[in-house]
Amino acid sequence: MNSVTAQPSLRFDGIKPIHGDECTIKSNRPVNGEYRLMVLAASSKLLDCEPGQFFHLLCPVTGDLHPYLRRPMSIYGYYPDAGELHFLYKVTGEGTSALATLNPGDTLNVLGPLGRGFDILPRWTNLLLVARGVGLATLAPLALKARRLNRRLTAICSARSEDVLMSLDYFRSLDVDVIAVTDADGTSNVDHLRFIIERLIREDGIDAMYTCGSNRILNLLQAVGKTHDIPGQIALEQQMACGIGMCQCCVRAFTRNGAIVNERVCREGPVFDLQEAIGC
Amino acid sequence: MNSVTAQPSLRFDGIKPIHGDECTIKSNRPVNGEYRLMVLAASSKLLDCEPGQFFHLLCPVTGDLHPYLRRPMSIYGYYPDAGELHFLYKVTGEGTSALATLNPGDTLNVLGPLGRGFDILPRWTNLLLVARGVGLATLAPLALKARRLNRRLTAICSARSEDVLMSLDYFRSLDVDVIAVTDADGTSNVDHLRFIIERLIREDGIDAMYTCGSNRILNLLQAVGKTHDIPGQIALEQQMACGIGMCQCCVRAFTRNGAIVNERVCREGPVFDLQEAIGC
Amino acid sequence: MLNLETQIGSLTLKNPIMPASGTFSEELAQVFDLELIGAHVTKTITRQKRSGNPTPRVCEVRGSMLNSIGIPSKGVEAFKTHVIPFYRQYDAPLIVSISADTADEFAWLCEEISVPGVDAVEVNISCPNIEEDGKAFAMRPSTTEAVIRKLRSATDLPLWAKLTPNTGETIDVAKSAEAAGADALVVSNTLLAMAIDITTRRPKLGNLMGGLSGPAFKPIALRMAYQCAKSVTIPVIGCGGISTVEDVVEYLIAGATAVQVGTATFIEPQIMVRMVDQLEAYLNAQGLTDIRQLIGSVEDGEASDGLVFMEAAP
Amino acid sequence: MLNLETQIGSLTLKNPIMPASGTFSEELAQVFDLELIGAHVTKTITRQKRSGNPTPRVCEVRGSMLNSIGIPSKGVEAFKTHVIPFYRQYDAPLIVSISADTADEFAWLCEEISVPGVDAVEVNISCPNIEEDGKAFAMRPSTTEAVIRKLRSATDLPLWAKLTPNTGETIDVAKSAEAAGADALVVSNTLLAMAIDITTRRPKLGNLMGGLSGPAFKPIALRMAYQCAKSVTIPVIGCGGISTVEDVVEYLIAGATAVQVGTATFIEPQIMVRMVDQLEAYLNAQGLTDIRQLIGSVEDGEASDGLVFMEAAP
Ligand SMILES: Cc1cc2nc3c(=O)[nH]c(=O)nc-3n(C[C@H](O)[C@H](O)[C@H](O)COP(=O)(O)OP(=O)(O)OC[C@H]3O[C@@H](n4cnc5c(N)ncnc54)[C@H](O)[C@@H]3O)c2cc1C
Ligand SMILES: Cc1cc2nc3c(=O)[nH]c(=O)nc-3n(C[C@H](O)[C@H](O)[C@H](O)COP(=O)(O)OP(=O)(O)OC[C@H]3O[C@@H](n4cnc5c(N)ncnc54)[C@H](O)[C@@H]3O)c2cc1C
Ligand SMILES: Cc1cc2nc3c(=O)[nH]c(=O)nc-3n(C[C@H](O)[C@H](O)[C@H](O)COP(=O)(O)O)c2cc1C
Ligand SMILES: Cc1cc2nc3c(=O)[nH]c(=O)nc-3n(C[C@H](O)[C@H](O)[C@H](O)COP(=O)(O)O)c2cc1C
Ligand code: FES
Ligand code: FES
Repeated sequence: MNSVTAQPSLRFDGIKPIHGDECTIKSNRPVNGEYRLMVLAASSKLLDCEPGQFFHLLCPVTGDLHPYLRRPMSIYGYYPDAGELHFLYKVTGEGTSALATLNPGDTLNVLGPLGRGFDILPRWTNLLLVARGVGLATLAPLALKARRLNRRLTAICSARSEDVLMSLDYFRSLDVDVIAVTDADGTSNVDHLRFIIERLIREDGIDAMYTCGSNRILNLLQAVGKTHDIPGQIALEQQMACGIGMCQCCVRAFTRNGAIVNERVCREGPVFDLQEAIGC
Repeated sequence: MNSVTAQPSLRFDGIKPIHGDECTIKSNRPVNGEYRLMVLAASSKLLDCEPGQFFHLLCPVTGDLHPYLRRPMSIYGYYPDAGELHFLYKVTGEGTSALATLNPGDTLNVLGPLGRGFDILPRWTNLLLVARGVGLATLAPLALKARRLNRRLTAICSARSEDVLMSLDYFRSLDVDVIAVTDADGTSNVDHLRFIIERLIREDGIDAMYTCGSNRILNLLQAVGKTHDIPGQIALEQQMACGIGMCQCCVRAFTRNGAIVNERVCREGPVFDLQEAIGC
Repeated sequence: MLNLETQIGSLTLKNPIMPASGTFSEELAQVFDLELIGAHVTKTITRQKRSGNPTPRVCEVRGSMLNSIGIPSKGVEAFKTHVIPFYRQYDAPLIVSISADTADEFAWLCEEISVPGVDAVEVNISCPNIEEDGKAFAMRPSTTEAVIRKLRSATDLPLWAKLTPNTGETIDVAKSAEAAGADALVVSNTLLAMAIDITTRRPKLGNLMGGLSGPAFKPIALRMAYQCAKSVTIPVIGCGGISTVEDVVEYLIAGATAVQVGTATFIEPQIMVRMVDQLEAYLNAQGLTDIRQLIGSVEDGEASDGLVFMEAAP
Repeated sequence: MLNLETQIGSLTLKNPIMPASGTFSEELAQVFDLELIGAHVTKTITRQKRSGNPTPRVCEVRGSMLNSIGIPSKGVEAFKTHVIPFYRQYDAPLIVSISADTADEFAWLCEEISVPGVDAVEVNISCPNIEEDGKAFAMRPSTTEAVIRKLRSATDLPLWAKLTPNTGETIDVAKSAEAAGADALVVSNTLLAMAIDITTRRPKLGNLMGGLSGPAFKPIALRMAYQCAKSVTIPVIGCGGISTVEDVVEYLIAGATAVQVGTATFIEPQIMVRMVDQLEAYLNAQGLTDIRQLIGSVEDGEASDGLVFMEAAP
């Protein structure tokens, strides 16, 4: 037999291998009416992750559910010591419905870690995170890293209503200042958000802003960022096939130096410069 | 809503409806190294069967197994009183492998009963049944019916070796005279079979012969039938798509009045006149 | 009040669900009341008796099937004697599918079959035209036009032309069929494909190659149905891979006026009658009252102007 | 001693497994050692920078996918500067896929890209030829022949012509490509298809239609590969729906000299290198010593004489 190995022979500089692996499900439970948390037992090579990176999941084919392509899912938590990989997901279609059928002891084929995560530059000490819905999944590991790097983090968490607001306790346990806003309370509108953010800038100063997804929040943070000259980053989504940069299906448009450029969300992203991003 | 019903409005004469139904698996166990017995809980409408008829099974899609078409399976037993339908099957490919994964409590979609079963004409009192391998599955219910009709039945059961010989006890419990022959013993060859059959004809007389499948046995029984002018029937197999007569994929050639005619195994069969059948 | 009625030229169907030729027969009456579906479409017949292709005639491919049944036919006389009377018991219109090797024989058969009890003739022009080096009529616009003209003058019944996906000229073929007088297009027949048993190294079909049908074929046939609906004004009947009510809706949105269900009936013989029910339920759930609100409602915007005629996808 | 080596004209591949254009890139080196596969085939490039099609560029269909990536290209200069040097690190031959809207530009690009480090040029003739009302070159024998002739005189490198399944003239196109000097055929590119989101009623692809690839496409591409292998003497490289080692074996038996793996790499990025291993294991298990014992070994008997040219399957 050929001595075929799974080991990549990297001929790029400074780029890490991508691993495909079968992981065993430790648990896979609803967190609230909309979201589920899946905990996988993962080998350490999979857990050399950065906040903002994602995995590409091979959802099972079961009964009436026939997902074919993999599904991208942000890393909600990676714990090399516990050997755990966490995903927080919302059941929206065929693939995520199939994910929801997995039971402890079943296996799931994951590919990753993939993409470029969030930066925390040395001079960024006061961080602001604004997230809505499942976007929290993407931003959660950033909080852990911020704490490890001893940065101060404020998280504005937005949701439809109190009961689908997630991760607040998790954030609080990391000493994050949490500001919860909801549609139900009428506290999640752009004007109010702007008011809160402007106050934070005034009172504490903010060195960098992080967000993901929502157009409304993107537009707001771009405006605030321009006004106060605060840099930021955003994690974006796009439909994916390969997840590692081969197919070019996941491009989004960005403005850079006055021109429009297409970049691959799976490769140049999913984290991009806040000001370069274009909503959709 | 339209008052759509599953009830066929039969406009054929004397033909029964065909039912599609989800049945619950009661058990699904290996009988020996090669065969498995599956017992389904079935409603009484499904159990209005004739020996020799078959069902068309929608094998489950599971993991790596993706059977698409249904799979035809002879009725091994139908028990209206117990509400049970039995299949005896051999795992040979994708569909039967998928069947083997079913556990008690799972459901299986079955369509039937289908096709034309065996005849036992009033004047046929001494019956001979010659079967090999899984052919026994097809012939087993004939034994039960023969007994109900008070006919005398001799069964020559042939197999590779003793340990894959099935149903002997079942046949004996029905007062069938069982003659077991095996390749291992060297008792299953054509010459020896012919010897046994000729002796039966001489000693007891035989009014009709039943068999299925094997070319070797078909040729032998055709020769014996011609010599002694004994009628017979054979159950045949052919790849099927629809199972009910629409697609014409399941045809086999027969000789009738000196000409070659094509008939549908699922419809005109699976039971055919012994002398008209052509081996393959 | 929900309206499932659809109009194929002069013919009104009480709902848009009918079987595809070759995947339907009298025997299905043992499974459900045939009156419940929109129309009855019979297996293609030829003038003479024919025995069809060698077995194996079907094989499975991933999530679909290939067939090379050929056209076993008892001949037109047997059909008139035994089959037409059977369907006269029903109000649902009877569509008879016919085929022939030459245009003249085709026209002869078309005339022959234009008898009471038959409501439309579906002409299967996807089979070889022996006058044109064996190419099927529907492979080219010119041969399509020629044969449909002859067929048109052979009958006063509605004429449905069944197209083949094996051509690179779908749109031109569709336009030719319309120009020559077809009343509707059935889009489409099966796509030539192959499978080999790696153990025996033999083709899995006795006939070497056969037609792909079933779910795998849907995106291809749907594309064709869309292209045709955009290119002609006669009704397009979608056919290919339909196995759920969502598939039916997808074809209607793409522009099909009705659909034919083929292979799915082999897997689930009651599927057509269930689809009729589910289509009603779907309309209800969507707050729609008439399937005409679905037909051709695709939101293709400006893109459709140029791109309908796209022929390759690199 | 097992021999997996295969010969594509003057080029020897150490095994018959290579990627399909557009489903492979430098990034895959993060997943496995690229030296282990038979060759490297790059995404089609054009002369100029191009941005490709609108998103969404992919969608899922039952057990397969559609794509309308288009040909986003950084242009030939960027390719020569950044991509060719990367692959020079490997011994595996580099096959560069190119395309253009006109035959002359195509030939220009072909010459431009015939530089050290490039071992063969794959010409993607499945894209529109703007001089012929937008029909792709490979839709017709005449346009295929014309463009391949120009390409032939533009390079001394082996020339692989990549065919389209969207034509009704596969065999004639294959023969034209051979006659005009192609050294091998890649069979084939994706098949035009469509899917509509029934909730929004919008086409699922930004570009309205796209190409079907993946398992659903296999029986169609296999049929084409078989037809081509029977019709030409140059090697045929099978491509379409290959996702298991059994699929590889099926293509080899059908007559393919090597295969390209596309969509399967998206599902399982290590699949190609695993297939190399499994192909060895398969040969061992079958008591074979050389993949040439598989190539073209289909047991098609006499049937093949007439039926290869079958074009429709009623
Ligand atoms: C980098 C990245 C990280 C993500 N992280 C998370 C997360 O942590 N938690 C979470 O719940 N969701 C996350 N998503 C979204 C998640 O990938 C989709 O919800 C999921 O793919 C939907 O699949 P489905 O089959 O259930 O839905 P369907 O609508 O049936 O999917 C159909 C197709 O569209 C694609 N698709 C649908 N929605 C999206 C989307 N929003 N983004 C990209 N592709 C999509 C699917 O992958 C599939 O190919 C992330 C997406 C990206 C790109
Ligand atoms: C009327 C009838 C009654 C039968 N009764 C029994 C029975 O009681 N017990 C039993 O074990 N087997 C029986 N068979 C055979 C059984 O149908 C096949 O073993 C089964 O279809 C194999 O499916 P697979 O997917 O496991 O094999 P695969 O080889 O993967 O099947 C591939 C395709 O070939 C078809 N096929 C393969 N072998 C046969 C065959 N012998 N006959 C018809 N189609 C075949 C399959 O249905 C499928 O479409 C019967 C067949 C017929 C026609
Ligand atoms: C077994 C079988 C037999 C067929 N016979 C015919 C036929 O005689 N005439 C015809 O026009 N189409 C025939 N077809 C094609 C179908 O009518 C239909 O066009 C095709 O199968 C696509 O639809 P589906 O994917 O729903 O099956 C046949 C298809 C199958 C599967
Ligand atoms: C996302 C994607 C992009 C593709 N891009 C190209 C391309 O640039 N040039 C080309 O010749 N083929 C391209 N193809 C076609 C593939 O090379 C291949 O011919 C086709 O996908 C069939 O193989 P498969 O079923 O194994 O994927 C592309 C296919 C996909 C799925
Ligand atoms: S998903 Fe393939 S390049 Fe991003
Ligand atoms: S299996 Fe369809 S006619 Fe017999």
